[in-house]
Amino acid sequence: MDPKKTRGIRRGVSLYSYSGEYGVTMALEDMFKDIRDLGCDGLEILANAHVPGYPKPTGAWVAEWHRLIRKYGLRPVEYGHWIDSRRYPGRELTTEESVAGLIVDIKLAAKLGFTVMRTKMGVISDDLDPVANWREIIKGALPTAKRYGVVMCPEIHNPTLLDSRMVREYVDFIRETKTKHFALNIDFGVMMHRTWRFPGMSHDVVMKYSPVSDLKPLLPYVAVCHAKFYEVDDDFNETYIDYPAILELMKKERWSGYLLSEYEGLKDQPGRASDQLRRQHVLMKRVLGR
Amino acid sequence: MDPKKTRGIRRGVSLYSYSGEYGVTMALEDMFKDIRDLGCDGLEILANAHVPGYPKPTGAWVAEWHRLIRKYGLRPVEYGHWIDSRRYPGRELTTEESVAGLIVDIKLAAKLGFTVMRTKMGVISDDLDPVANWREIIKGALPTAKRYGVVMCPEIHNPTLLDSRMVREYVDFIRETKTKHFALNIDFGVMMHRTWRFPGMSHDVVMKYSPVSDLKPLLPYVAVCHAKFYEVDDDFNETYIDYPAILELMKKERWSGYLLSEYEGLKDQPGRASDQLRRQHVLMKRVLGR
Amino acid sequence: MLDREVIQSRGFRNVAVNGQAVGFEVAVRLPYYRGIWLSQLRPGHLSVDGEEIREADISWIVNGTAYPQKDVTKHGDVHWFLLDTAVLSVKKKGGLAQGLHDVALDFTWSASYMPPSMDTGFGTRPQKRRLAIV
Amino acid sequence: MLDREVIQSRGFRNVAVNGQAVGFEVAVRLPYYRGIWLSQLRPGHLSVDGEEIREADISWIVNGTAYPQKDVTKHGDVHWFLLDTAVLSVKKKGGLAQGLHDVALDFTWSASYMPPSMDTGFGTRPQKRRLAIV
Ligand SMILES: [Mn+2]
Ligand SMILES: [Mn+2]
Repeated sequence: MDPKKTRGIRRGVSLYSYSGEYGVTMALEDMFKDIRDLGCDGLEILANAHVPGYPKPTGAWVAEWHRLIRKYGLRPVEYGHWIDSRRYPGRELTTEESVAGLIVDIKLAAKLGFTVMRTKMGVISDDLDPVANWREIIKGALPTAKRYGVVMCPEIHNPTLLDSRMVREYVDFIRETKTKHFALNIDFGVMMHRTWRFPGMSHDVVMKYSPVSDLKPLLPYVAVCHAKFYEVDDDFNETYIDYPAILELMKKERWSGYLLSEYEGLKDQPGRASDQLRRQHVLMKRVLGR
Repeated sequence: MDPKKTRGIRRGVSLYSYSGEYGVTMALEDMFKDIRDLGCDGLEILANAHVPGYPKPTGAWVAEWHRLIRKYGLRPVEYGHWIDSRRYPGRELTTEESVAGLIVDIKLAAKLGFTVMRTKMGVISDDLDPVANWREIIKGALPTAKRYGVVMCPEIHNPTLLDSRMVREYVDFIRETKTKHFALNIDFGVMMHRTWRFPGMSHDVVMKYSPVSDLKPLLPYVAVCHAKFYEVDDDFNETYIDYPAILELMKKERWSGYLLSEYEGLKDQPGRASDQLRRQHVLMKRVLGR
Repeated sequence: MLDREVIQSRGFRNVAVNGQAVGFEVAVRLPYYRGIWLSQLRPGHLSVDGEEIREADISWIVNGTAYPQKDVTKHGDVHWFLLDTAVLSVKKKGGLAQGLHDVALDFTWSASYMPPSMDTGFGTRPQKRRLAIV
Repeated sequence: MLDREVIQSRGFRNVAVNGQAVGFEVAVRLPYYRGIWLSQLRPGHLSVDGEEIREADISWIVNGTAYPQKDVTKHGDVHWFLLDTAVLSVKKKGGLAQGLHDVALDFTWSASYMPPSMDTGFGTRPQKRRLAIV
């Protein structure tokens, strides 16, 4: 299943949302039950958080994975993983090492039924510029991505802006290579118009953000979105991100694919992530109509 | 294994201790790990809390049970269960119904490897007098208990006193029938010299208690004990029950069997039961020498 | 794992037949330390947004089977295991509106090992939770 | 499930060889949202009852294998899975006395997706817990 071929905008959840509960008050199956209860089917995992034995899970675990996916009627959408370029102190991973790790992840993603990968690359600047050899790394893995039917996506995350050199370079790469196996993951946090104050922080960090309209020209290159959110109030408004504006634009542009909820608010109070996810899905359903 | 034949006084834990955590922050295997970490092996379960599908668990679950028991080197000691005499509103269970239920539990206890049963009978008075037909019920189940190698035990629990008509009647029954399949479970709470104030209670309930010396004549009839406790302080003193006096008496009398910890203090703070159990086992090890 | 609260977040949803909402469900856990026979259960009151639900409209789903609330005490052979939720299934034309609702309920159960005067002394605390119908 | 605290209650114990205590162990969880390669780990300080433990006496046990603390950054092929505890295994003649001890420790790890200036910005909070050796 290529999410870009799935008609319309669909809802899902990144298990990242439960990171304050996972292993402490929730196991994998609890999160699956929660997602099913939202009336959606899209799923993102973080490979090295949710696959025991990563990067080589046992066959028994893989079978159990598929049993649970079927049992709860879920669809593995996005496989979150990292190329840890600073894996060893004092030197950067070589292109060959990076490609080798990426290929391991591509095969594992496909084995678990995923079609999109959130390929987090190493960063070399405060502006989140990726490693200088990112093109070589991605090119080295494209044949494998094609063979296994997955799309690798860098994540466009704040403080990066939608209208920026970095994003233009990713788009240029897609155009030049004409590949269908590299695309964008847009994290809605790039359009956060009010700054979230992390608990314990004494003052707001002022962050630049992109107007929603800057999303429009990128949509043809977007395979999946992180529906980042912090706090949905009792009237189903997200306090930091203008969901109606974003979703109306995506509807109008007839974008197709999954919005994967990424709860980034307070995480240490059991039950809060689940409640906030329910509220956010009410908000999304109201705009999307389903 | 007949615990009465196990040499000396041994330590163990009733899973009741974790009832504020079980299903919320701890699963069965977590409790097993905790107990193993105390350096002891004795285990009590509550059948209708810890056996999924009770009273008819699947064969797969029973196999998993034995795998976990082996993995953590535990010994199933006591199977806690109830004869719910008021199972139906408006009438008491008949002797036949009670015996039938008891036989189901005896077989399940034996299947899971238990040798002692904490057989909680229905109560008909504020003094905790058991149902009038308790002798008939127990007699009806004795042949099955013998066949399956288990000892049924009523629990002597506060406000019952050790030196009381009720306890004398149980002892008389054991003597008269000469059975090895009915004995006593003494809950140390009967010797609680200070009254525990449940959270939310505005005043102490004044309760009578037994002097430790009253335990001595009963010891030959005691198959197992509930090492009830509420709060062990930083100096390893139990605030409500005189552990050194009780354990020194039992050592002196050369009692053999398991002391199963039953934590009855504050349960809604994650980690507190585990910490209190560790402290109580320090306290017991110091007196018992192991 | 289960929510510590008696009223569970998961399982609060409308029930549809042929696309039409005919009621809603809310799941509860047993705030006790062991399971019970269904006949030990003593249902109390259930209200949503302050509106009391009639007993005739409530069924309890235990182990996948629905029992009308008025009949639960007849089922001495059905065991509600401690780690399983029971689902209160409520008949209500159109279900509940999408959005937040205040759910309140209480129930007790018989404990034969307590003196008869304290038979249903457990679980009398009213339970309340604000939950979203998605 | 794991304790929410980084320092786990389970696993705090003396280690004996031929009946003689030769050290102790304390288990920690990774206060992060994903697992790490052992080479990403940056061990900090470990003290018991205010007494600092020398690095040479500490090994980290991950997936059942012990790695001397000074060597952890060499092991880029060993993965510390998020739900597994790592055990700090400490050489100490006679182990720790039975009773309560104040354990304090900290560690960080490299996160390549953060700017290099924030590479080890996670996990810098010191962890403390009072635990009993049984
Ligand atoms: Mn994101
Ligand atoms: Mn007891």
